[in-house]
Amino acid sequence: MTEAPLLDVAGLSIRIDGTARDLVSDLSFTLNKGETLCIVGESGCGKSLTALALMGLLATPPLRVTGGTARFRGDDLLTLPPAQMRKLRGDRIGMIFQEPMTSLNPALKIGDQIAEAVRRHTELSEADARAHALEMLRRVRIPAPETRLDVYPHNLSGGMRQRVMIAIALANTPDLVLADEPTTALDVTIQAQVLELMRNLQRDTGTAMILITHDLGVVAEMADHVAVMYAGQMVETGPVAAIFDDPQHPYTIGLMSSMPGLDGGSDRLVTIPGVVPPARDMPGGCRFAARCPFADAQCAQVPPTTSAAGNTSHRVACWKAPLEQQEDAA
Amino acid sequence: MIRHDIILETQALQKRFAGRKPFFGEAKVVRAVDGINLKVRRGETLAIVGESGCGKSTLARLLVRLMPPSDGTVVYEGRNIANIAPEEMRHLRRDLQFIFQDPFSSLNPRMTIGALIEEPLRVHKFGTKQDRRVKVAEMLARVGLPASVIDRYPHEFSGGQRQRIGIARALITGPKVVIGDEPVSALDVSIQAQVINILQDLKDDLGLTLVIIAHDLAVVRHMADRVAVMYLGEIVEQGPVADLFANPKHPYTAALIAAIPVAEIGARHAATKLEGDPPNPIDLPTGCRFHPRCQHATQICQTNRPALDGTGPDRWAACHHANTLSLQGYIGSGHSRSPTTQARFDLYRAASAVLPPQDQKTTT
Amino acid sequence: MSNPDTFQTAPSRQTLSEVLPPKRSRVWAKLKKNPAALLGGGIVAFFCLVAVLAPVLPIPGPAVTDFMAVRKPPSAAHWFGTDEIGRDVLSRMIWGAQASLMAGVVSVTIALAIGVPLGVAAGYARGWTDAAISRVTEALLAAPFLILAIAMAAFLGPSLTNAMIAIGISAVPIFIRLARAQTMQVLTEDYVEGAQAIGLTHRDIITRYILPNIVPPLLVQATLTIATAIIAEASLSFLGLGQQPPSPSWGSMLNTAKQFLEQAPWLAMWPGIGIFLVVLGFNLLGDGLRDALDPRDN
Amino acid sequence: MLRFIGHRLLIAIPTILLISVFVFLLQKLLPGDPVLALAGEDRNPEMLAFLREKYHLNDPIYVQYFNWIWNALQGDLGISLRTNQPVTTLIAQKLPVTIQLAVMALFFAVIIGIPAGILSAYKKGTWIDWVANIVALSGLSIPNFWLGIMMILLVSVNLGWLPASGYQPFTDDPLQSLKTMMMPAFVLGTGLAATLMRHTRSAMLGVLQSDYVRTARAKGLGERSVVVKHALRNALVPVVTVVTLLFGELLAGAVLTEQIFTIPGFGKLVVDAVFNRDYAVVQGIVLCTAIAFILMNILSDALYRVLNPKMSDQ
Amino acid sequence: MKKPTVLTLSAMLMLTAAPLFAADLKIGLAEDPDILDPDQSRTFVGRIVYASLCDKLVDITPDLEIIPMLATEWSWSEDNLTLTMKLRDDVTFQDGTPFDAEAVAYNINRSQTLEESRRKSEVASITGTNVVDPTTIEISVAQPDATLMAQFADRAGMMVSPTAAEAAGVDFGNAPVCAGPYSFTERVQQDRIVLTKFAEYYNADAYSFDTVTFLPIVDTTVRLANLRAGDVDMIERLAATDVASVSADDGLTMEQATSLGYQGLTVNVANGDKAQNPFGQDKLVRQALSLSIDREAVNQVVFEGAFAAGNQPWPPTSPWYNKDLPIPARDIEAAKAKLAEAGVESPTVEIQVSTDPVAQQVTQVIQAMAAEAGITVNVVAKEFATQLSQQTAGDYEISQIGWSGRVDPDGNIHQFVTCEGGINDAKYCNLEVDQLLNDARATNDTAARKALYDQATAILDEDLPLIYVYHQNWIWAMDAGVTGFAAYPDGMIRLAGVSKAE
Repeated sequence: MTEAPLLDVAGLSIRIDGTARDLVSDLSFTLNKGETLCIVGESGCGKSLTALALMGLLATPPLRVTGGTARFRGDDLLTLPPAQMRKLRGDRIGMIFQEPMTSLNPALKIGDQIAEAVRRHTELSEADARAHALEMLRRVRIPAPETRLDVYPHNLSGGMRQRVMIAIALANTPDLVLADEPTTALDVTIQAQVLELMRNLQRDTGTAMILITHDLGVVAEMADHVAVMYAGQMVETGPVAAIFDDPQHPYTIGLMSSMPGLDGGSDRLVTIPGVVPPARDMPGGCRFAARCPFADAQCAQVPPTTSAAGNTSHRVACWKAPLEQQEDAA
Repeated sequence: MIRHDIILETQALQKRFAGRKPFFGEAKVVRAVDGINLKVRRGETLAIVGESGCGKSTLARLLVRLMPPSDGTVVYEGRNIANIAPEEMRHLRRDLQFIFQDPFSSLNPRMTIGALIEEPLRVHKFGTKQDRRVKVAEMLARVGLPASVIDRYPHEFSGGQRQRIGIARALITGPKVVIGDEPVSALDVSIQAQVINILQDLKDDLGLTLVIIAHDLAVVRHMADRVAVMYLGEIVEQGPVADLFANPKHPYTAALIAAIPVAEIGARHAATKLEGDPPNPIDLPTGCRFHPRCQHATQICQTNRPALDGTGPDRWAACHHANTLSLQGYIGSGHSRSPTTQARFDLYRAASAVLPPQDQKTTT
Repeated sequence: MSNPDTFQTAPSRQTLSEVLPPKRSRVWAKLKKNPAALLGGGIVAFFCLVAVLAPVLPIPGPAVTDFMAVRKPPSAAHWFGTDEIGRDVLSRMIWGAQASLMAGVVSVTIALAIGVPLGVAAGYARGWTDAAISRVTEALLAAPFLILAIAMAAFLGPSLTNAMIAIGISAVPIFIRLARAQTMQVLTEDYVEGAQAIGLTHRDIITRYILPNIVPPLLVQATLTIATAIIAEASLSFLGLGQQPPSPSWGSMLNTAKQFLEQAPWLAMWPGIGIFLVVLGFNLLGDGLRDALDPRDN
Repeated sequence: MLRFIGHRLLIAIPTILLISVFVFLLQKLLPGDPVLALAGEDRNPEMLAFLREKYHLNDPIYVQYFNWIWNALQGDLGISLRTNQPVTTLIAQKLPVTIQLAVMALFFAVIIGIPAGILSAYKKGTWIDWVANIVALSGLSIPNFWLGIMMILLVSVNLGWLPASGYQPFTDDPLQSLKTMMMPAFVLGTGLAATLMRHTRSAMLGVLQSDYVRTARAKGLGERSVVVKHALRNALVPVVTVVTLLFGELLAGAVLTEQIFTIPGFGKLVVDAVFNRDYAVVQGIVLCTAIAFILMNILSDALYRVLNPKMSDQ
Repeated sequence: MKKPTVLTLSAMLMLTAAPLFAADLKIGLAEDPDILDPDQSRTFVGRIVYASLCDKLVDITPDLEIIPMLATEWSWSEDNLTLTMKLRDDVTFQDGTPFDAEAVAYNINRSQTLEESRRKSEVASITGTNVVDPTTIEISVAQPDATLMAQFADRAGMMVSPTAAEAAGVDFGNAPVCAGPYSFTERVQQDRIVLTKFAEYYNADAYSFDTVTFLPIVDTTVRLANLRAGDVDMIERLAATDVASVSADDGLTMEQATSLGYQGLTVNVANGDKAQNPFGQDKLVRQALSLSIDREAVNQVVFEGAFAAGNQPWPPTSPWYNKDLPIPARDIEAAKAKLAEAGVESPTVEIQVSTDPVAQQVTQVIQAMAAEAGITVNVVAKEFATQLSQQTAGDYEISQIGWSGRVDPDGNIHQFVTCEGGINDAKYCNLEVDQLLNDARATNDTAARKALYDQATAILDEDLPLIYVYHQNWIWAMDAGVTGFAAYPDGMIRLAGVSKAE
């Protein structure tokens, strides 16, 4: 740990104008060069907002960053002036979105859409940018890339489009890629192809990645570190092995329990009862309390503090962790 | 072998969609469902899996005649519903129900929950208004919603709750067969588990026959008794779920299984056994439709279309090499949780089971 | 974070329903937050009120003439001045509001009454019904509105009622098109398939599923068309085919006033302002409704 | 594309026939005897009878229709009862005038409406949006005839900048022609600009929320590039369709505008013809505008296909 | 480079030289004229164009005296059955065809025999023509016809070129050729009619403009705006309500003359079932309505006093006006008494009126006035074509309509009130009136005619099939630089002596 982390997010909070509590609350994590951090959580947990906030692409208003810093190579991404942020975006930080069907401009040829990202951040001529775009298509392993430069997005399948998105995000060899559910919309076979591609590209370029997903299977495949989010709060974070082998937070455990396994077992699935609290009305204490089988009055009223769990980088925000001790005490 | 009681059966079922007619020549035809023979046994859960565009949703709709087939028969309890009179079909619908994929869009936003769930009863002229209200309240309780939601509108509910409403609506007429088109795939994991449990409970309680369309193999593995794997409008493999997962006979099935990312550390990486995208259903490959993506394809695969043949007890596969290939099925990582961790999981299981599985505590 | 003030009792396990207000009030809540829509609604409400109250307001009759006070500018006796033959302009504005609003509302009602059933039929039945209705719609659209309206008004005889009928019929194709497109849109919704899966009859599907769901866009279009219709009445008045003397409508007042733009500019000013405000009101309201009914924006 | 256009032209034929029957019936139903209307003050019964005979007004209506359509198919639309001029000559005389008015009005509508729409969508919820909307709504709510007269009084009478009315053929004196048409085109264009602005605004609002605009921003593109290259391009697809569809509104608006500015175009011709019961002229003009309208519709759909790569491939 | 030929040189010369001498007069008309064939045309406004395009056999003075034009002198035979006219010998038509007695004979024949001729009734009395010599023609009539000379002072007297008329036939109006000071150059319907000075005109010096352009501008406000903006030099039919502002404008001048026509109410007395109402059936009720109207107030309110109140087919300024019947003062009590006498205390009647705002204002004022006498008037606006046809068909109770006026009194009364009158929409029929009016036609003695008309108007004033209300003034407004214009009660624009300061 001689080097400072590539990205150091501390206390990031996001709020909808006119609501009482932060939607994303006091989020902190770090990411080192070349590493992959998976942010995992169910819909509405604020994981996409976090990524957008880091990109400076939050829809303001009504969404607004209300606190925290995000230091990236010396700059605070949350307070950087828009013009400088634009210089970073697409150059040092790339982003891959969930919906490959809608994230590409339907009216522009894909070659132009890649070349545009290159031209924006380099001095390359139009021809060179085009050559670079071709190279990128080749690197994301799109078959017959020469002919694909001049087609429109609708001519491509979902998997191919997501490869194009990856090409755009990686066109300027960024230090950091934010990938927001990049494979959720894809078939499982295509998902496997795309994940493999991302792994390989990351290995080749040394790019760090924040991968946002709700699929623990994808997490297990891709992550070095994991951050589990629930209702805008980070409930547990740590190295991937720690999260899978030593989950501490009831939500993490519940999430893992409720996944049907591939090795059969016709037992009833374990569930997390209830629903996620609405975005405009977050509860005051532990946000998971209402759904937690272990919660008591303290949980409902006081936000839990984050504590280390064994491994120093494995941290959990729960009054009851580790569970077995609580149960013993009871 | 037990002689199974077949409740729903298709023969040579086809659905073709006409594409846009080009300036010259004939219009292209999309063969969404192309000659499917399927037997659904009374009381079982049959899963139909496949990638998007393989025709599984079309097949689901053909099974309950939400669209008319182009060819072939669908026989329900001895009656061919493929060419039945519309009025008669309307009456049959109390027996054949459908659960839709998207709980956000499959409920009329302008009707109350009560009206939505009651509607099938009203259509099929069940009892008096009062009887129906009672039945609706009962049904709501069964899917774990308080009776007080009866006058609310769908948008006031979360996805999981809406899917429960959809299930209540489908089951209220006491159907014999329920087709679920991806009934849980739009839901978050925690909610998905709730809904899967409800479906299973109801199936057991009501003695339903379930046909589940799904792309998530884990869900299929959990819910189904038997599985049919579809590829480009055809069934390529069929068999009991455990056997099929353990010993796939068709390379496509094996590839599907291999592609699933497993939520375990140290599990094998999801493998890319399949290159490229599924071909366009307009320009179908000759021979075996899977051959362009198949590692094991040989000359014969390019020319001859394999039939769905028996490969073992209750097992069928449409592959020229089904009996010679030895394909990898699902194998766990062998990695097991530490005792502490396992204890934690057990604690959770125990604690959450104490809570009613649904949010019946909801105050209203 | 642990500010004691934020402490509260444990939230009960609640459904979203308690948190999200019911839909209707959500629309209302969104409207309330939209100052433009409120302003529009306020303007419309004000003029409606004035129009309805015309008979009981302490104003002279709209046809009462004072030949001693012809084309007199606004004064204490006549706040809005007097018109070309000595009638009180304020009174005529108020009574004219009745005619102009009626022109808007009635003609749009006519257009809705004819257009929506045809549009729904076309969109639902497709095939020959659709082809036939679409051809008629196209034909109606291709005959320019004013020509159609002039011919209709000339055919039926110039009167406010007939102008409303003419304007209404001219607006029919808009509603056929919209209802047809919306019906086809709704038909692609999963819930219609759901209705079929339950075994609903066509009639039930149309009345319970399609109509309720195509109402919001039709409502928005209707408010916009009301505005257009008010102007159309004014235009027909310009051609002498609208409200008949001595009853006032803003359109006919404006039409007469253009003779006196120099001698008596207030004659054109008041109805001009009236039309502008009402059209503005309806448009703002329509915009607001559209925004409020759009689930995408929160 | 060819096939598409061919198909559309084919189905336009019944529509046009329908319109012709419709208009024919409508004007036959009109009260008022055309001959009497034309006679004006001098109403001599024998003369009226003679004229009725001369113009076959006593024939059964279907005979009149078939005669008319038969001649129309041969390019003869009859003669004006009022001035004895062939209707085709009148159309040839008036068409360029109205086209010039329409084109110039569209020009005004586009240069006002589209930028205003973009700005208002981009600055949604700000005072700029507010002002742009109010101005656009003013454009919609001020009757053309009123704005027209006011502008004549202001611009021509008080300021003396532009001629008050009249028409100069473009071919005779382009500059003067543009000057005479400037005001009417502006008056006609403002109403359309409002419509256009609103369509642009709502299209832009949709597009600005789209994922690909977010992608463009994620590339670090500047806002101008995001708006113009990525957003506008897609927003224009529906807007261009609207522009061509505005043609119908344009024709209707032209009727009044031509009336006020005394422009000898289609609109004025047809209004006078209706009032004078000059059937042949009404019929000819409506047929002509209907064809133009349908052609514009086809053009609009074709344009939509060209602009939208998704459609053009299919 | 080719050498410029003489031809191109001269063409260039003409191009450069022409504007120096070109003086164009632009006149804003209130309507677009119909077909420009004197034998076929119907509109008042068309006659304004003819005043510069087509000379007539005779003309009138502002005082309605008939004076020579193409005919230099004329005389009736003893029996009043033959009219002998001497013609000018220095006239050619604009196509070069000489004007002579043959041409006159041709024109009269054309008026009588062209199928589409609207002049047939005006020259119906003519039985034949006799060309005595190139400058002398004899016209014989079936019975004495006092109106004939007045007809020759209007469209029936306009001479068209026989050559051109023969060649063009019924389409003559598309390119008319006459013998007036200006020849036809071009016409764009609803836009302009351009006339160019005819150099060989016998009195060419009296005309100072090289071209005259008539621009139809229907809207009165816009027409005046065009004048103010300098886009036209002169307009006709200025709105009465604009008189004040034009007088106040130093840049503009104004001329006016009371018209020969009238405006009033035509009551359906016997034209079908709609006549079955108190107003149609009882002259007392009509008298009551007439008494309830304050004619001077109508003029003041609607026209700011610019027009003339009236109660006869011709205005008080006319030599034919019956001075024994002055304009009645309004008398509500008398009106009520008449109603009581008729036994209808509060009758209701429907007055149909055109969509013209001015006509509507007049009717609304009458409506308000009648209400005070207990008469309920419902105003029903009819688009003009409908009004006309319903009026002809008898589908009306009272119709507000007017008449632009003719030079001879006969043209303003005979066809409206005689039993077989062509435009007798009231279907009024009184044999005594028929007799008086027919007699007035048959004598050339002005005093005798006056006496006959006085008797007829007295009867009509009692029977009131037409309630005359006011007489329009023709008001011309022009740029102050336009001088020499003389107002005529026939509403024409005669350009002799008119000039424009540059």
